[in-house]
Amino acid sequence: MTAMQIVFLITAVVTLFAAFRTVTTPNLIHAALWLILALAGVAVFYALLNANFFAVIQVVVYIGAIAILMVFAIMLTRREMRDRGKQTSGRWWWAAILGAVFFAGVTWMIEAVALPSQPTAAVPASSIADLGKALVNPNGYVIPFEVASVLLLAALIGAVFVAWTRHNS
Amino acid sequence: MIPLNWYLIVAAALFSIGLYGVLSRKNAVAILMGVELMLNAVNINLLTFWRYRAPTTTAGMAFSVIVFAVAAAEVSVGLALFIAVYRRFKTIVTDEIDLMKW
Amino acid sequence: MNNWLYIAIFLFVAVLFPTALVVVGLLLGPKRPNPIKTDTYECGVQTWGETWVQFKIQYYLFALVFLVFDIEVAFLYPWAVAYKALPLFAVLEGVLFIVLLTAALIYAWRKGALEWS
Amino acid sequence: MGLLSHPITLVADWLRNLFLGWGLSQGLTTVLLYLIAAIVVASLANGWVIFLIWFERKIVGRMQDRIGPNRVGPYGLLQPFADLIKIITKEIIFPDKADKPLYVIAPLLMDAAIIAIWAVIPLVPMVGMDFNVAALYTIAVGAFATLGIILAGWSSNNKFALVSAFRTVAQMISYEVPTVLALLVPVLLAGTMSLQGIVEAQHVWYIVLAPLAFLIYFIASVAEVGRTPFDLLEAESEIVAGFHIEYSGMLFATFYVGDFLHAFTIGMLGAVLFLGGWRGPGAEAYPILGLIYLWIKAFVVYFVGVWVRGTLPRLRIDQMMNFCWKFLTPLALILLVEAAVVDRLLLGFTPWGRGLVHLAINVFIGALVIAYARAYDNRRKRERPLAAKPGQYPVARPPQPAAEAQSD
Repeated sequence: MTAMQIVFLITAVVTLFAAFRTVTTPNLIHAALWLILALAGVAVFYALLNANFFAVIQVVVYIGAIAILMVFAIMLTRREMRDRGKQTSGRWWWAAILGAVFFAGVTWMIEAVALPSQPTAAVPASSIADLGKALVNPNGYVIPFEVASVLLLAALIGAVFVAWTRHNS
Repeated sequence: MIPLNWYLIVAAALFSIGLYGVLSRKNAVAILMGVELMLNAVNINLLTFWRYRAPTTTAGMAFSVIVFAVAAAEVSVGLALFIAVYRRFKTIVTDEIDLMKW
Repeated sequence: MNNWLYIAIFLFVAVLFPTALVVVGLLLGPKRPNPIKTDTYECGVQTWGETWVQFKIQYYLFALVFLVFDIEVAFLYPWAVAYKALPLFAVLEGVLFIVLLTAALIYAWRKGALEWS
Repeated sequence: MGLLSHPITLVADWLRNLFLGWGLSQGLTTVLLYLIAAIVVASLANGWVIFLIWFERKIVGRMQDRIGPNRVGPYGLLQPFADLIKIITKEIIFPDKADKPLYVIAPLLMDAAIIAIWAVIPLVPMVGMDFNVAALYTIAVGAFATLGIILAGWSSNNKFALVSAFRTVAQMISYEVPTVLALLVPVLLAGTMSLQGIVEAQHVWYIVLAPLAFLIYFIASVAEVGRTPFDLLEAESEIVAGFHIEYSGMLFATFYVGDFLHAFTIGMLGAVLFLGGWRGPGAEAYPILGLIYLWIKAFVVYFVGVWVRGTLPRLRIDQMMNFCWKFLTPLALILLVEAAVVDRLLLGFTPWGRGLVHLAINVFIGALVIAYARAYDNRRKRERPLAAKPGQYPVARPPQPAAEAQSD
């Protein structure tokens, strides 16, 4: 077992535990903080995969923006912050069974297929520049690139339109 | 090196936990958190396959960038809807939003 | 990988420094709590009501516009890194992206989402 | 291979051989070397803060016609040490209603996030890491500082703390937008996100190529740190002390130290991104000179920050938000487009030719912006003239004490 594998296993345990707490903690603010820990764990996975750019983007976008947005939304939609009572619906065991079955099925599938344990090649040093080129390459991903910006524009317009009413301020 | 299937199994576990959260939670924001976990699991898979099968190409990276954008759009509109719903019903517990039940 | 190793070690040291100082502070400082000292500090006035009160929507709207601009990082930084090798046409595609982003800003502005109060 | 020309490589090699000589494995030796490097850099940063605290208090004191610290040691130089000893022996109070684990984690997280920025700063030429996403990394660790503030406000279980934390976070994330956009300009001009690479690409300092982007970066960073004139979050007169109202002893000091360190760190980043980092005469031959150059440049940027702090009054929160979203952000977007389009058209130019064209266009844009701001100001004055006539105070004055009974 190499050092990398040990790091991986520790990260996996922390991430999965944090994810588990995210979906089970009654206190929503705590759930959001556990979510942040889980997202940070995913960033470590990206670092282990040599996807430096994505490790950093994961932190900037998910922890720096999405998690903050969630904390704001939680604070905006509670009359009182301490959550009382049950937070799970009555059919939670259904969900648990479904999740377990899904996990078992996928694991069985993964184990059934022969997967390589070594990457085919090293990540080229220019991978970020390559990504940049591909995103604006007419034969590459220029349509998704521009559609993504339209999507973000639409999302902002929609969200501001829905959330913002003048009399509410 | 770390075997490829380790990543896949962790991602599957993360996805299952997210799925459980989406299905079992009552609060809408908590449901969205479950969705975030699922999206992250998908992204781990995309980048893992990129790293192990095609690190010299850009497809995996481009896909995950788009997933980031979609996740952000989903969160911003979703939370805005919850806030609008909260303003109308004074709750975002999904069981209690039952105007369209019948 | 070595870069990440250094950063991981540096993060560890970065956490260690303030932690060590706080631990020293905990060891050296007195510990004499009493109900008045550990009460919530509000200038001596009795606290009233729940602390975790509801906030105004404005915070959310700022965070929302911020989120859209934050995602742009994921697209524009690779574009900027590749910039030197791009033809003019590809540069203009990036500029189009920025223009659409500006349109988002202008919408939020005109809609009044950027007004405090 | 003299001690002067390669001091860091020399020491590193010596240590590496020493550790290997003890029979340690190659991997462990690397870890130990990195650990030593990290401790040295972090101690440098933290030790420097002690001086900065004295310097800033002294300078701001002089600017505001006070003497500043002058009792402990010559010129009050030992004052920070006295403060440190005092605060380290103070009681750390844990409020009853606080969420204790989070209450402790919050200041540590914030301070660690700021120290962590130093991991990627290229202190000297050649040595140090060439981390290919370093520029974004500085933004990413900032996210943890924001998180620390939310945690501090929320876990304190105090209305003032929570309100302040939310204001602070709204301010920090708002000003992160122009920061990120302004940071994109040097990345675009250098074609890399590695800070070492950005420094190496600056044959002409980027302050020449992008002076307005530097200004935006500087202003937005100062606002992110939350210093005067952007210190609403700890406006003593409004919300007591801000998000750290419940904190005391060393936990409070952690916030305080983090604030000073952050101020200098943005000076450091400004120097690396726009002022050529370690570049200077003879820096390549003698790396130590590079460190000194970088330090001086960072100190100059930091000093301007202190100067602004000592001079300007505090802004109102709506003014601050307007300034960010309706002035800095659009301007940063325009500058980004300008840099992208113009630099493409200047492909064949020499570095200085490129620099001068960029400078001319920046000056032009700057002049336009100033003209627009003037016009806007005049229009606003016409539409909403001040109630007071010339010679009178434009603000409401308290009623003149006709009788002594008014005062209490």
